[in-house]
Amino acid sequence: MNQLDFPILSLMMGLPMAAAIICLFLNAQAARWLALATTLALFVLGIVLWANYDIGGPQWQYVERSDLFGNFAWALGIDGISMMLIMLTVFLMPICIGASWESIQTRVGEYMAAFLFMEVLMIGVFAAQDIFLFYILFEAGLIPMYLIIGIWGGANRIYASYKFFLYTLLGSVVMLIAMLWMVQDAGTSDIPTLLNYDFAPEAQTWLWLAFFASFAVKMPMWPVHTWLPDAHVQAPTAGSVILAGVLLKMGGYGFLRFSLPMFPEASEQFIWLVFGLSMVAVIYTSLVALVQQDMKKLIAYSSVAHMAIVTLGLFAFNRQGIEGAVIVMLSHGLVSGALFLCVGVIYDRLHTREIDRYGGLAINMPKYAILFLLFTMASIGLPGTSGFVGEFLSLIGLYEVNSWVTLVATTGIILGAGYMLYLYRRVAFGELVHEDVKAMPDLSAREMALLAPIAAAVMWMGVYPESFMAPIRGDVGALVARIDRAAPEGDAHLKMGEAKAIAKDHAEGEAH
Amino acid sequence: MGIGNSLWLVSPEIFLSISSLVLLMVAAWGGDKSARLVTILSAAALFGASTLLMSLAHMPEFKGGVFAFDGQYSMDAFGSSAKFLIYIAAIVSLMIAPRFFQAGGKYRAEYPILILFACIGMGMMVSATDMMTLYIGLELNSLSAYVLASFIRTDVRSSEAGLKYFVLGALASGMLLFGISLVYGFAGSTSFAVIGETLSGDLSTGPLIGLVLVLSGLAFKISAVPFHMWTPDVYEGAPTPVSAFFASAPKVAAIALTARVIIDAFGGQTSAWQQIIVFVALASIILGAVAAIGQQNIKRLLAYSSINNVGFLLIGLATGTAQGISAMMFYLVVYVAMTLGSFICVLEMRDKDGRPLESLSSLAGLSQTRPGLAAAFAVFMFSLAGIPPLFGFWGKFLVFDAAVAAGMLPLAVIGIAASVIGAFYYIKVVKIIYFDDPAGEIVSTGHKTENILIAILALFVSPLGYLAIPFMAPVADAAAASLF
Amino acid sequence: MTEFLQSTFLGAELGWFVGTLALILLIALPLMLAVAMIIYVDRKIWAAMALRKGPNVVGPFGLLQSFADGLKVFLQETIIPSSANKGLFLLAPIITFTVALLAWAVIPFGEDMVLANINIGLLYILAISSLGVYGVVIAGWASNSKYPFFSAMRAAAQMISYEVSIGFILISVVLFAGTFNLSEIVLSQEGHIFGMVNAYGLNPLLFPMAVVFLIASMAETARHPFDLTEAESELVAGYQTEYSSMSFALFWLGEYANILLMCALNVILFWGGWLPPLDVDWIPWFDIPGIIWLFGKMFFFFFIFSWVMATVPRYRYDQLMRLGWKIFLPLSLLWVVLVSGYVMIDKFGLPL
Amino acid sequence: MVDLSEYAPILLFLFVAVGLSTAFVFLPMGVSRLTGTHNPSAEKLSEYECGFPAFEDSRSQFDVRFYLVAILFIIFDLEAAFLFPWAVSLDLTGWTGWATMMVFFAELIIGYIYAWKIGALEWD
Amino acid sequence: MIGIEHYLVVSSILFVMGMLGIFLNRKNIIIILMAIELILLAVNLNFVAFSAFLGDMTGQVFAMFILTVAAGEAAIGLAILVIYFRQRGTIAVDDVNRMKG
Repeated sequence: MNQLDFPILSLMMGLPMAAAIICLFLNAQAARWLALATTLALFVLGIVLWANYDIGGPQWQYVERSDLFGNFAWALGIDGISMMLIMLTVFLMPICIGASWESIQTRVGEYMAAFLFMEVLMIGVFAAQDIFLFYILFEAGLIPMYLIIGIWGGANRIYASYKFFLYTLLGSVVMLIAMLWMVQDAGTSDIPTLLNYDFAPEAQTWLWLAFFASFAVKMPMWPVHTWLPDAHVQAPTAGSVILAGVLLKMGGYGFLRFSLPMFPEASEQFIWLVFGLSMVAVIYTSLVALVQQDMKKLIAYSSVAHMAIVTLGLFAFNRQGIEGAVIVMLSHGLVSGALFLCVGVIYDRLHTREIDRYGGLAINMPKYAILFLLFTMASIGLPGTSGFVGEFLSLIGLYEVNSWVTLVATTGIILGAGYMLYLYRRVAFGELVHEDVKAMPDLSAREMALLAPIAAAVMWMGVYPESFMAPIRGDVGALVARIDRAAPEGDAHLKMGEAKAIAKDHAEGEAH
Repeated sequence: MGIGNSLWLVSPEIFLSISSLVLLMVAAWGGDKSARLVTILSAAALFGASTLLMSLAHMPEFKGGVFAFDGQYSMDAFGSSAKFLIYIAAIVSLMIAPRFFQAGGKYRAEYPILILFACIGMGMMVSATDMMTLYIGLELNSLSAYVLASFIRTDVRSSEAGLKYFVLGALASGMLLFGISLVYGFAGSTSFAVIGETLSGDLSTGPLIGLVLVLSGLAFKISAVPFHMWTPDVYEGAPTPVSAFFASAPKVAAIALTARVIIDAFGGQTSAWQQIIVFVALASIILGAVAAIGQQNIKRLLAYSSINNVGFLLIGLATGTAQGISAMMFYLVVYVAMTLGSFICVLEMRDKDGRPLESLSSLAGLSQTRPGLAAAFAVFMFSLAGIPPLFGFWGKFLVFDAAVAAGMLPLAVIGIAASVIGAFYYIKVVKIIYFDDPAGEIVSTGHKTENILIAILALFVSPLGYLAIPFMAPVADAAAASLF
Repeated sequence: MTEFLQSTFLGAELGWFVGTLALILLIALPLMLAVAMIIYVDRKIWAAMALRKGPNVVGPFGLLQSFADGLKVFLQETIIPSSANKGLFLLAPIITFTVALLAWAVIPFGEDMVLANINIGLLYILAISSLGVYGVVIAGWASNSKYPFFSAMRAAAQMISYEVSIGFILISVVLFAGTFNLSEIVLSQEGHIFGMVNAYGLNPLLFPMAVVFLIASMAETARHPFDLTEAESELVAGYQTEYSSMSFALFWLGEYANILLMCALNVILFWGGWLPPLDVDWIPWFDIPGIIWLFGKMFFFFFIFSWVMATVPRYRYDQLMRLGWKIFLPLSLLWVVLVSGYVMIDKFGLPL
Repeated sequence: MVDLSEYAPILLFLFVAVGLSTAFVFLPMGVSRLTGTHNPSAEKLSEYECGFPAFEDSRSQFDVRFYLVAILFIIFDLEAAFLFPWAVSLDLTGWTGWATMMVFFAELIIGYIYAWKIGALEWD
Repeated sequence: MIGIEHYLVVSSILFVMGMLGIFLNRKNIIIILMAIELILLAVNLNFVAFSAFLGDMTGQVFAMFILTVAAGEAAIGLAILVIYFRQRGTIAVDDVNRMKG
């Protein structure tokens, strides 16, 4: 079956599912503990998964499959990219549960159930090897997220939940039709098979657009990003974390898993669209972020900008770009999650997200200020943090394709530095003017326990990215090989240097 | 096929007829006191008929489908499965009735008997292979339905619902009949098979008008746009168990009947009917979704929801392929479960005096006062919206899969895009239940029968329903195959 | 006559037209005459039973009394109540009388003595006599007055109640005769009983139906004892209250024409029509023309009608409805089963 | 098509009958004008009541049982309509036809019994 | 000679009259019931005419069924109308609006 001889992926989905159902019937405290225990167990399982992942082994590992009926199978399996995103999920989930420990006081059981159910779906999305299974899990996320935003969200939660729900639904139903057509055409719903199936170029155009409609909303790309700030602002902290940390990655994952390898020609054909939208997103949302008064909104807009970098990197059609994009996804998952947690920390104390209400936090909350600074820097892309690795690689890759786009994107990064530092200055520096802010205690042990692991991960990814790059290298190689025939001719005309001895490892790595 | 054999083939209907007549006598002698007994016996009769039906359907000599009464009646997998579904829906409608009517006054024994009559009619409808059988079955069902709609004689809304249903239903019958008369005149027969053979090639005006009128009449019965206008009023005005019944069993029968007419009688005229069905399907989906948005009454909302769902069902039919019909049958099962579940949830909406509540606003905050009911309601709503992983999605999935397979991409795309509009009002209900502050109007505790039914239906509609696919899919396929 | 005229200078179509018209008038005019006379007879019979003299002033024995009455109403003023619906008000007597006349189109007065020998004559009679309800209801409605309205409702309910039973009774007869054609029904009675008696009415199976039919036909024509529609003590003059002049007379004429028709039907369906009572040659029955037999039998039945009127007290309305719905209807339903069963056994033997 | 010529005299009869009755209704109206008996007055033209003006709308609501009778009549009369063709075609249909109609009859009678039991036939 | 098309024209006119009677009538529900009967009449005319034209009895049998059902329909319609009238005290078409659709 797989290297562990038991269906670990199914287990990883079944465990939280069972826990979610049990949570519904538990009292608040028991539900919290059960949720925490489950997510931690899943994290352990994730580590097992990673530890046993055979780098350089077959592309699809931990494969399990049972045909259920007709054109639909319970098929799971992961490659490196999926594994990293699953790791991200299981890593963030205990933190989310921890973040909600005190801030959620109503209907705790249902809340925990919704989160655990989300976890099932997120793991499932990344592990699904059947296109319809993927769709079902992809779409199903709407229900718990809708409830999380709507029940436990802020004042304007209903509008936000509607917007979130309908935007994402509209995007994805069109994709369903495309999937139906693809399965009809290819005769299989098996993703690995479809990955190597060549659709007619004319059909690809439509299919690509249909998938784009879904993933662009999920990603979110400008101009269909507007649900995101609303959703983020209104969602509870943990909801924001999971939304920014994992759900947005589904869009990127979709591009990576479907759009690019399945429709390479169409991807090339629409490269202008992606680049155009992404450029607008980088500049526009950065500018918008600059003028935000609401911290969550600011971070939400920064997410849009970062995700634009991801799309740019993905559609560079080369190894650096794609690897960079994956790393940005992982990094953003950690960093933006952490930033939302940081917001949540002070929100829990003052119950406002308005930036002007704060100031001078560095004085009375030094630990918080340090961690917040670290994540701010990571978000900006300071070398030594995870953000740098990803953005740098993406831009390198992009530069090979189009230097002008790269120029714009880089400008966006500078703007990003601008708004993040501006945010940090206003929150952490300056005088302590407000009395209530003065009274705010520093991070509690629980909050420390939430933020510290993320900080460690961010640093790790920044300092030694190879740990994260190694599992995905082979898969990116396969992807690049697949889309190579459609790769656009770049304007950079890079000249290949002489291969040095040290590059030999890489060459071997690519061979598998 | 001799008459004895024919009688054997329609034994479920005969059994139901005899039971209903006997029960009518019981009701006549026992009066209203016997209402409960008659209800139980009626349910038992329906159960017996289902058993009979199943045993008949599994007899090897009837496997491939056989005709009875010189081709007026067909005993095949299609009819049997539709009938089975109808009986189940009817049993549920019977189970939920006594409590509702007793709360509002008196429960009368005629209710279960009328349901039985309607079931006999529906059984004839789905098995009809002749315009005459079709008409008689349809009318038997309709006439019972008119009375059911106005069953609460002292309620002005109920009587108005009955009146509207009657007037428009009779009009629909008239149109259907006029169409049938033209088709009969030009094809020279009322048998589906003969009509199918005769009406081939380009249609002249006469039979074309006939075809259009037949389809219009049937569209009325399935409440598809543009002949849907009676649905909201009737569903709102009729007693809730009756609305639940209307939304489930007769809809199954009418859809199945439409499918059979289209495939068997007009199978050679794909170009003629297909565009009509496509238009009707899309119009139903869109209007059912748009018009529901402003509704404040939950029963009206569900009525529009049923219009919307009919649109999806018709997409399956519009393909004209076995796959499409199979998908349609499958969807029907899921639809019946969802809609019955929703209506039973509506039944649970009562204030402290036991009076039924129907406004959406009274649902506010239900999740805090009745979490179980709220969860079930949410499951039904999400499922009706077709959000995976709930079972409602699978129905839509199959239908659209069939449409794509038949090469009807634009239909599929428009239809599925319009389903998002529908999702808007479904999630509005969920919003009211979960996000709004409790209105505190619904204070009743659940009733055991209703709770059990809701639980069963909710479980069926939940992702657990997927486990039933391996059992249902072959049945749906067999049903579809027996039409071709 | 038609054939003769067709052979003359008139040609086929005109000849047919003139001939048929003549036949129609030959039915309609004597009918009106007969009605006039039968009213006189009616009054005479009641008078005799009440030991009175009855009309005896106008003409010899008062024979011209009806004509004097006719002339009087003809010269009267036609009063149309101001609140009435004028058009309908005038239409009602027209309908009543037209329908009363029209039913006679298929009555066989003798062998081949029938205006329209249609194959569903009985059905035609049933249909036409049903239309009579319209005249009554319209009259009651259009008068826009309380008593006529109540009367019309009663009359309508009464007529349709008994029509149901009559329908089933007719089926019993038709089961025996195997046809709807009135002439054939009459002919099929020839020698029905032991090859001798020309009457269904004496068949033990049909005799009860003959009785029921006689009573039902009284109720159907709102004759005493079923004349609830014009129960003077309750409803003044019933639906005719507001009528005057010839409009009033038309109802009267129509009513008596219907009574005669019912007599004719009784005779035709159960008592051998124009056939002599016994199908035997040793009495010179057959030398007497059929039409005389028919009229004689009809007169006999009319006498029964009159007799009943003079002797039987009026029913209450609930008794009337009970008789119709709870006695006659189940009885006639049962009889259809019995008769059809008997006929089947007779034709096919027992089903085994 | 079916030969309907036997019905032509009936049609002609209809015209004659309508003509006769119309004449009977309208002729006296003319005659009364000629003879001068036509002399309407408000009292004469008012509807009949026992010597006083009517209190209420003459077309007042009346007993629902009249409707019930009408409905029952429709049902039973139409059932009779089925019997007519059956009665003359027993030769062709044989025992099967007879039995079928008896089944129909049984249902009709059950309906009748039901109507009786629930009091639809009661008048007082 | 009168052919099948004449019957068809007449029945179509009746049918359209019935339809118009239902849709244009704003006065009285009884008129709607009558319009429905008119439609059924048109249908029956069609059936009988076709039946005679085709020499096939099915049409006439069908007409019989329609008659019966129409009777049942009229009965039920009247009953419902009576119920309705007792509740509302009116049978004007425009007043059938307790529920706005």
